[in-house]
Amino acid sequence: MVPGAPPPATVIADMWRGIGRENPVLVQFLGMCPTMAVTNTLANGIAMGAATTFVLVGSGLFVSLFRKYIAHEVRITSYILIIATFVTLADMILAATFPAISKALGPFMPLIVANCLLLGRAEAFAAKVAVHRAVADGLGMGLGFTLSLSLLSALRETLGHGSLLGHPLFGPRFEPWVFMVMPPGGFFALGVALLALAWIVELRRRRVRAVA
Amino acid sequence: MTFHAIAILGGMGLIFAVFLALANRKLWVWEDPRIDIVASMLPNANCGACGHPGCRAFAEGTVAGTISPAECTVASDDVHKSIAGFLGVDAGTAVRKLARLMCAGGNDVAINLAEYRGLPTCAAAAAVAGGGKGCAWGCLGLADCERACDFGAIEMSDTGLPMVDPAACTACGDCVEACPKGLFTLLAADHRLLVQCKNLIAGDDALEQCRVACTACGKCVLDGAPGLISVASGIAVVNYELNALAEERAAARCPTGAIVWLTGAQFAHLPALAGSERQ
Amino acid sequence: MSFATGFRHGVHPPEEKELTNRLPIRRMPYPDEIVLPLRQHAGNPAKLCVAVGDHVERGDPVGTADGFMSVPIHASAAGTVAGVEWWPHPDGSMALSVRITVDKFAPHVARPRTVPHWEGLTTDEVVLAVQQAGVVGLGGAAFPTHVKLAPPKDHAVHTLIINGAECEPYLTSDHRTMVEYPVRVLFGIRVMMRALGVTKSVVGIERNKPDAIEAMRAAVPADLDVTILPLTVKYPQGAEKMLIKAVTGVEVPSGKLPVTVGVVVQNVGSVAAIAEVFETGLPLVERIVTVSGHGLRRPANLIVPVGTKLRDLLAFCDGVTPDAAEVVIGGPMMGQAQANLDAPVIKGTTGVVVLAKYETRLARSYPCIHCGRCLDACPVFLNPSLLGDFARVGRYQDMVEQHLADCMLCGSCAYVCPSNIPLSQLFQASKVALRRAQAGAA
Amino acid sequence: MSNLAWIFVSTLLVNNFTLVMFLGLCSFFGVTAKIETAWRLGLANTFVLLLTAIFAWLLNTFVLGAAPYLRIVAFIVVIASAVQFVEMAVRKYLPVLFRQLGIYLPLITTNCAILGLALFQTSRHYTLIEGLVFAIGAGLGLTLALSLMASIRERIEVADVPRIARRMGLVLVIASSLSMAFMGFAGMGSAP
Amino acid sequence: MTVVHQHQHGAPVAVTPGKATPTWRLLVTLAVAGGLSGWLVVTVYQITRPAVERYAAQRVAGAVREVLERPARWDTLYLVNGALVSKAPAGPNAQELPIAYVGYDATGKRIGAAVTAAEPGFQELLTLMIGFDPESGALLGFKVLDEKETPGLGDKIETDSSFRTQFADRLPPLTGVKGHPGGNRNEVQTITGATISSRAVIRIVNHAVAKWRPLLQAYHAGGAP
Amino acid sequence: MSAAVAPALVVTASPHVRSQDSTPRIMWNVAATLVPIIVAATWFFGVSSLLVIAAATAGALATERAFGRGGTLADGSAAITGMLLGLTLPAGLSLWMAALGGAFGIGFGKVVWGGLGQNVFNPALLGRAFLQAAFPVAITTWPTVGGRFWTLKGDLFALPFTHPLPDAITSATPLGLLKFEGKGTAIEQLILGNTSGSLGETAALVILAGGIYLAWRGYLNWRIPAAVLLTVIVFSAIVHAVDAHRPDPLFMLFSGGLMLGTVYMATDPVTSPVTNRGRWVFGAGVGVLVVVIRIWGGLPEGVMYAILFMNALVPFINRATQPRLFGTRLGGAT
Ligand SMILES: Cc1cc2nc3c(=O)[nH]c(=O)nc-3n(C[C@H](O)[C@H](O)[C@H](O)COP(=O)(O)O)c2cc1C
Ligand SMILES: Cc1cc2nc3c(=O)[nH]c(=O)nc-3n(C[C@H](O)[C@H](O)[C@H](O)COP(=O)(O)O)c2cc1C
Ligand SMILES: Cc1cc2nc3c(=O)[nH]c(=O)nc-3n(C[C@H](O)[C@H](O)[C@H](O)COP(=O)(O)O)c2cc1C
Ligand SMILES: Cc1cc2nc3c(=O)[nH]c(=O)nc-3n(C[C@H](O)[C@H](O)[C@H](O)CO)c2cc1C
Ligand code: SF4
Ligand code: SF4
Ligand code: SF4
Ligand code: SF4
Ligand code: FES
Repeated sequence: MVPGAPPPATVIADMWRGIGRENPVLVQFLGMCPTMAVTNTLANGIAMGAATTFVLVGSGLFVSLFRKYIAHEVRITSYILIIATFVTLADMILAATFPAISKALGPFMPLIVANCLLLGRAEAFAAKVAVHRAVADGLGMGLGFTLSLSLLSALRETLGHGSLLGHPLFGPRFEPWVFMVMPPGGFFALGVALLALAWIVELRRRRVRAVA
Repeated sequence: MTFHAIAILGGMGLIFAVFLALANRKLWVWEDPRIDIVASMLPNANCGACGHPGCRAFAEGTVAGTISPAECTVASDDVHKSIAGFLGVDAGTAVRKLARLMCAGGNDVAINLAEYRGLPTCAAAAAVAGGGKGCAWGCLGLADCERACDFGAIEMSDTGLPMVDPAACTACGDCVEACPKGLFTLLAADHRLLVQCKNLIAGDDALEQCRVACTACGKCVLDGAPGLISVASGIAVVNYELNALAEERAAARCPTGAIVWLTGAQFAHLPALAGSERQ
Repeated sequence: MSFATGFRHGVHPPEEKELTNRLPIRRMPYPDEIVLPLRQHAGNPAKLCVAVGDHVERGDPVGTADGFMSVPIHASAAGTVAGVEWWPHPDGSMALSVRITVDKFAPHVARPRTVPHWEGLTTDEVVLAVQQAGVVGLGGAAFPTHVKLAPPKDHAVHTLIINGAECEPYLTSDHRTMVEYPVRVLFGIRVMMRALGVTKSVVGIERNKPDAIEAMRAAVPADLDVTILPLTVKYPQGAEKMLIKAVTGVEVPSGKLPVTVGVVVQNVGSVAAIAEVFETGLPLVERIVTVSGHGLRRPANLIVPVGTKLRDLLAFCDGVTPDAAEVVIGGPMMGQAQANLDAPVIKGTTGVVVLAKYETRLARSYPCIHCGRCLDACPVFLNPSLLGDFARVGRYQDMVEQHLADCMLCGSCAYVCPSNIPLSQLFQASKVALRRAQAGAA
Repeated sequence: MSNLAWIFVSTLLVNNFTLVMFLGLCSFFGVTAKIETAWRLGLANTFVLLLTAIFAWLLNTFVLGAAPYLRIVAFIVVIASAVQFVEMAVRKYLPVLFRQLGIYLPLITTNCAILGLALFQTSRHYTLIEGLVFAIGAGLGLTLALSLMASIRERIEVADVPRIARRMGLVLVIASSLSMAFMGFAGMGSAP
Repeated sequence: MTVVHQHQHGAPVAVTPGKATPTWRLLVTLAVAGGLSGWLVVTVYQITRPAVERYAAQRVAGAVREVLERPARWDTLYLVNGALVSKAPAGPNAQELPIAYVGYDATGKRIGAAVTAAEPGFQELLTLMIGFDPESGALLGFKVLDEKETPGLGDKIETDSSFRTQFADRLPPLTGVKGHPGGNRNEVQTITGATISSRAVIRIVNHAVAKWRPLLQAYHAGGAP
Repeated sequence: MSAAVAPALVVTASPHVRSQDSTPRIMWNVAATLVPIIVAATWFFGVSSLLVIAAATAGALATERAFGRGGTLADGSAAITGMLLGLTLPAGLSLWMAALGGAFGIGFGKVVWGGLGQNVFNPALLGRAFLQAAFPVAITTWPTVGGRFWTLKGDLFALPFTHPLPDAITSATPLGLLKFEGKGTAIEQLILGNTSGSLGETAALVILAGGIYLAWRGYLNWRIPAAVLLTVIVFSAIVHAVDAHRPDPLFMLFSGGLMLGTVYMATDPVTSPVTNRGRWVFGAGVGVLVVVIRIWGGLPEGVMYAILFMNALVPFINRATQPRLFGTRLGGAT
C-alpha cells in the first residue's frame, strides 16, 4: 500500500463517499465556480454535473491506469494534461449534441479543468488506488456534484424563473425573483441550502440528545 | 491535422519536461515527505498537550527521531503504533494522566456570602471580591474549564462542579490553565488518593464555609502509610512519590470526606447540569 | 478646553459628593477587634514579627518590611494578638492577618518616637524613616511612598505633583483633608520636596472643591514654590497620567513611569500622612475614610484605625438602608465590591460606599452596537469595543497587540457603554488570564 | 470611456471576477480567514494573471492558430508548468518572498480565474495591451474581493454567530451581500 | 478549510527520499502524455466538427433569415483592408474577419444586408445582428446573438417582441424615447425598466449602420451584383 | 453571617455606576423620530405609505421574533430596520414584497450574523437591495404624489408570489428624469418633497430635523452625515463646474434618498466605523460613491449601493483608523 493511501473499502463505499459525507459542494466546497455560475437553470446544472462526472471518471481512470509510470516531479502537469484532455472532449461532445446548453455554459465548460475537485481527486485518490476504485470514486464524486448542482439549480430556477427545465410551474401571474438568477442569488441559494442542511443536522443532534 | 495536434502537445510536453527537469535539478528544496505523512496521521487537534507547537512540529520531531509517537496524548494507541510502524521506530510509552479537581465544594455544600452578578466566567468572578463564595479557594462553578476543554471532557454537575470524563480527558492541561483558582492538577491515572480541597483555614472555621472542607484534622496522616500524607498550613497533602504505598484506608476516617479514594471519575454520582448547552 | 487644566476624553458621572463634603472629619472610636493583613501595599507583604498572645502597643510593628519594595505594618491599637490566620482581604482573597483584641482603655503611655524628627536627616534617612513609618500611597494603589522618594539616578525629577483631584464620585476624604489640615499638607509637601530635591510643586484640585482650593492657597508659605492649580471636573482627572497631562501638558510615554518626564505624583492624603508621622513620631496607623452612599444611613468622614472591620465601620454609621445593594471599598468607579463585611479597612482604603440598588449596574447587558462611545471615553485612547470583543472570545494575544497593558481599568468605557457591557471587568479578567498564562509559560 | 479604461473598470468593479463572474471562488471561500493571507494571495494571483495574459497571447498568436481545439489543453499545461517553475525559482532564490507569497502559488494553478482570464481574453480578441489591462483589473478585483471577505470574516470571528451558520452558511451570505453591494456599479460606463 | 491545501501539501507521495527521477523519464512521460492527449483531442474534434459547424451555420442562417425577412439566398462578404470582398483570403484568421451577409429575394432582388456588432450593454458586451437596406438606410430588424443583461429586465430586448418589431422600417440614426413615440421614423420606444439596455441596442444599431452602409454602398457601386 | 448589617449583598465589578443611556433607549428614540417622516410620507402618498411601511415592519419583526435570540424585539432595533426599509420603498409596492424585504433584511442581514450589533451590512438596505434585485420592475414603479387619502397607489394586495397588476399613475423620479430624459426638477419641489420617489425621500426637511435632534441628544454621530453631505456638495460642485450639464449640488442634496440614507442609514452605529476618524472616511466614501454612481453609473440612484459598499469596507476602516495610544505622540517626550 502506498503510505497515506485511503484504507481499503468496497467500491460502493468509495462511491457513497462523494455523494454523502464528502460531497464536493455541500461539504468540501470544491468546484465552487461552476456551482455558482451555471446553476441558474436546472438544465445547465445537470449538464455541468454530467460533464464533470464524465471528466472525473475519465481522468480517474487514466490517472489510475498510468499511476505507476508517471514520475513524481511531473505528476501535476501530467494530471492536468489528462484532465484537460477530457474536458476538451466533453466540451466538443456537448457542443455537438446540445448546442444551446453548450452556449449557455459558455466558458464554464472549459473551466472544469481548473475545478479544484478534479486535481484534488486525481492526486489524493486516483493516483494511489486501483482502477476500479478510482472509477467508483470519480463516479461518486461526480454524482454528488451533479446532485448538489441539481438541487441548487432547481431552487434557483423555480424561484428565479418560475419554471423547471423550462416548464412553467406556477402560471402566468407568478412574479419571478430575478434575484435568484443573478450573481448574489447564486451565493444566496447555496447559503440557504447550507443553512437548511446545518439546521436539519442540528435538529437531529438535539433529538438524539433529548433521547439520551 | 492529427499530426499537428500530436506534434504541438507532444512538443509542449517535451519542452516542459526539459524545463521541469532542469528546474528539478537546480531548484528543488528537499523536505522529508514523511513529515507530511506523519502529520496526516496525527489527530491535528493542535492542542499542544505534547509540549510541541502544533501537530506538524510533533511530526517533524518524530521523523527526526527526537519524539516518540506515544507522546501524543490525544491519539489512540492504534495511531501510535501505525506511526511507529511507518517510521520503523518504537512507539514508546507515556504515562496516562488525568485532570483532577482539588475541590468538592459544590453549591450544595459550600456557602455563598454574596450574590455575584456580572460576566459569567470564573476568571471574571474571581477578580470581583473573589466571586462571592464563602471559601476563597473553592470552585466558582462558572465553567471556564468546561469551555476551555477542546475535547468535551468536562461537563458541569448540577451543583456547579466540573466533572471530568476520564475516557475523553487527554491531559492537555487547558483546564489547569483556565481555572483562576488553580484547582486542576494533572495526576497520573493511578494516583487515586486525592485531597479534594485547597482551603487553608483549619478546624471548624473551615466548616462554616464548606461542609466538605479539609479541616487539617490529621486523621488521614495517621491512617496512611508513614510519610504518604502530611498536614501543612491547614491542608492535607499527598506525597505522590510514595504513591505505591497509597491505600483506600487512608481516606476512610476523614470526617468531612475531603480526602477520597478514586475508582474512576470524580463526582460520578452527581447529575449533570440539565440543558447544559454551553458553546 | 485648555490643555493645562485637563485631558482629552473621560466621563462625567454624577458627583454625589454633597453627601459628605461639608461634614467635618471625626474620629471613630476603637472597635473591639482589629485585623491587620500583612499584605496591604504593592510589593512584598510584610514579614510577621509577633506571635499569638503577644501584647502590642499602638504603633508597634506586627510585621516588618521585606526588602526595599515593602513596608512594615503597625498595630493601630493597643491589645493582645489573638490570632494569626487567614482572613478575608478587601481584594476578595484570603490573606494572612494578625487579629488583635483591642484594649480600648489602654492609656496612650508616653513612648519613644518611632519616627525621628525630620530636621537634620539626610535624604536617605528621610526615605528610611518614611519606610519605617509604613507610609504608602493613600490614593488607593498603596504604592510604598519611600520608593517614590528615591527615584532612579538617571532621571532628574523637577516637579512634585500633589494629587488633590479626588475625581471619584462620593469620596471626600482628600477634600476634607485639604479644607481642615492645609498646613499639615503643605508641611508634608515641604518634606517631600526636600527629600526629592525639587524646588517646584503643583497641587492639582478639581474645580468642584472651591473651599479646598481657597484653604490651600491661603496656607501656602512664602518660602515654598507651590502652585495650587484648579482642574477641569472630569473623571479620571486624578489618574496619574491624566493629572500629569493636565498639569504639565506632557503625556507620560506608554509603558513608562512618571519619573521619565521628571515628575513624582503623591496623593494629598499621603503627604498629610507623612507630615503627621514626622510631627507625632507615630507610624501610619490610621487614615481618613469617607463612608458614604445612598444605601447608608449616616454618611461621614472618619479617621479610622487601620484594621477596623467594615462591619464595625458601617455599624458606627448607623448601618445600611433596606435597599442597600453593594458595599464598595474605594469609589464607585474603581472600587472593589465586598462579599464579606469582616474584611478590614486597610491603608489603601480611601472610602467605603454603600450603593443603593437603583444606582448599580445590575441592568441587563446587550451586544456591542459599535456606537464608539467607549472610544470617546477612554482617556488613554484605546479601543475598548474591540478589546471587549477579543476578551469575550478569549483572544488575549490580540488584546496585547491592542495595548491592553495601557488600560488602567478606570472604568470610563463601561460607564458610558449603552449596552451595559462590563468592559473593564473583561479587561481585568484578561489581564489576570494573561499574567497566569505568562506565569505558566515561564 | 476609452476602451482600456472600460476594460479596467469593468473587470475591477462592474464585472468583478469573483463577485459577479464567479471565478476563483475556491480560494475566495477557502483562503479568506485572515486578511494578511487574503491580500497576499490576491497579489500572487495578480502576478500569475499577468503571466497568463502574456502566455495566452503568445500561444494564440504563434501556436494555436492552426489548432484552436487544443486551446484548453495548451493553456492549462503552460500555466501549470509556469506556475510550478516560478514557485521553485522563488523558493530557491527569494526564500523571504516565498514564505510570503510562494505558498499560495500552487493553489493558484487550480484557480479557475487564471484559465478564465485566458479564455475570455481569447474569445474577446484582446490585444496584448488590452489583455494586460484585463489581467490587472481582474487581479485587483480578485484582491479586493478576497480582502473584503477576509476583513469581514475577521470581524465575525468575534461575533456570536448562530451555530448553524458557523461553518459556511454565513460566509455565503456574506458573499451574497458583497455581490449585492457591487451591483451598484452595474451599468457603469454604459450610461446613456 | 484545509481541503484546498490538501492535495497540495497533505498529499502523501511515494517515499524515495532525496532520489530524483532520471530526466529521460520526465521527458518521456510528458511527451507521451502530450502526444496521446493531442491524438485523443484531435480525433474527437474531427468526429464532432461536422455537427458543431452545422449548428454554427444554422445559428447564423437563422439569424440572417430573421433579420433579412426570409431571403431566398444570401452572399457572404468579408471585410478585408477596409473593403468588402466576396471571397475570404486564405489564412488562419479567416474566421475572425468582420462579415456582412447580403440577402436576395426569390426574384434576385437585393433585400438588404445583415451585419453583426458588439458593444457594452448594461452589464457586458451585447452582440447583435442587424439587418438594413444599404440603399435607403432603413432598418429591417435586429436579433440578439449574445447578451448578459439582467434576466427579466434587460433581456427584454430579446424577449419582448413589441420592442423588437418596432425597428422594422425605422431610419437611423435612431433615438430612444420614453412613452409613446410620435410616429417619427427615427424614434423607438424604450422598454420601461430597461432604458439602458434599450439605448444600448439603439446605439449599437446606429454605429453599425453608420459603419457598414458606406462600405456596402461602395461594394455595390463597384459593380458587384 | 453578613445579614446583620447588609441584607442580600451583591458583588459586581467596577464601575458600579453607569450612565443613563441604554441601547433600547437609543433605539426607541431613533424609532420615534421616524414617525414624523412616516406622517409626511402619508401626507404625500396617502394610506398606501402606512400599509407599505407596516408590511415591511411586520416582516422584520416577525423574522426577528421567530429566529432571533429571545426577547430581542424589545430593544427596538428590528422596528427601526422595518420602518427604514418601508421608507425606502415606492408607495405602490405590493405588501407581500415589502414584508419579504423586511424578512430578508432581518433574517440574512442580522439574525444569521448573530443578531444585534454583529452584522456588517445595513439590514434595511440589504433588504432593499434584495427587493431591487428580485423585483426590479415593481420597485422602480413610482406612483405620483397627491390623490385622495384612501386611494391605493398600486396593486398593494396582490397575492404573495404573484405579479402585481400595474394600474397606478406613475412618473419618473427626479433622478430618473435627469438620467434618462435629461430633464431637471425645480428645487422648491425637491425640498418640499413634491416629487415621486420612495416614501422617505419626499420629506428632506423633516428628516433633517430628526437628524439634528438625534445628533443633539448624542444618539447618532454627527460626523458621518457631515462628511457625506460635505463630500457630495464639494464633489458635485466640482463636476458641475467642469460640465454644466451635470446636476448642481443642491439638486444632488435634495433628490433621491440621500437625506434619509445620510441621516438614518449611513449612521447606523453597527455598520459604520467606531472611530471618529473612520467616520469621516466612511462618510466621505459614501459621498463620493453616491456622486459617482449617480453621474457615471448605470443606475439613477446610488445611495443604497454606496452605503452597502462602504459597509463592506468598515472592518478595514476600523483597522486603519485605530486611535493613537496615549503616550505615543510622535516627537513627544520619551
Ligand atoms: C514596578 C514599579 C516601579 C515603580 N517605580 C517608581 C519610581 O521609581 N518612582 C516613582 O515615582 N513611582 C514609581 N512607581 C509608582 C507608579 O508610578 C505609581 O505611582 C503607582 O503605581 C501608583 O499609581 P496609581 O495610584 O496611579 O495607580 C512604580 C510603580 C511600579 C509598579
Ligand atoms: C482611574 C484612576 C483614578 C484615580 N483617581 C485618583 C484621585 O482622584 N485622587 C488620587 O489621589 N489618586 C487617584 N488615583 C491614583 C493616582 O493615579 C496615583 O496613584 C496617586 O495619586 C499617587 O499618589 P499616592 O501614591 O500618594 O497614592 C487614580 C488612579 C486611577 C488609575
Ligand atoms: C439589479 C438591477 C439590474 C438592472 N438591470 C438592468 C438591465 O439589464 N438593463 C437596463 O437597461 N437597466 C437595468 N437596470 C437599471 C434600472 O432598472 C434603470 O432604472 C432602468 O434602466 C431605467 O429605466 P426606466 O427609466 O424605464 O425605469 C437594473 C437595475 C438594477 C437595480
Ligand atoms: C442612529 C441609528 C441608525 C440606524 N439605522 C439603521 C438602518 O439604517 N438600518 C437598520 O436596519 N437599522 C438601523 N438602526 C438599528 C440597528 O442599529 C440595526 O438594526 C442594526 O444594524 C442591527 O444589528 C439604526 C440605529 C441607530 C441608533
Ligand atoms: S474548576 Fe475553576 S474553572 Fe472550573 S468551574 Fe471551578 S473555578 Fe471555574
Ligand atoms: S473548602 Fe475545600 S472543598 Fe470546599 S469549596 Fe473550599 S476548596 Fe472546595
Ligand atoms: S478601563 Fe481601560 S479601556 Fe476602559 S476607559 Fe479605562 S483605560 Fe480605557
Ligand atoms: S460603548 Fe459599548 S456598545 Fe458602544 S462601542 Fe463601546 S462597547 Fe460597544
Ligand atoms: S472552481 Fe473556481 S477556484 Fe475552484
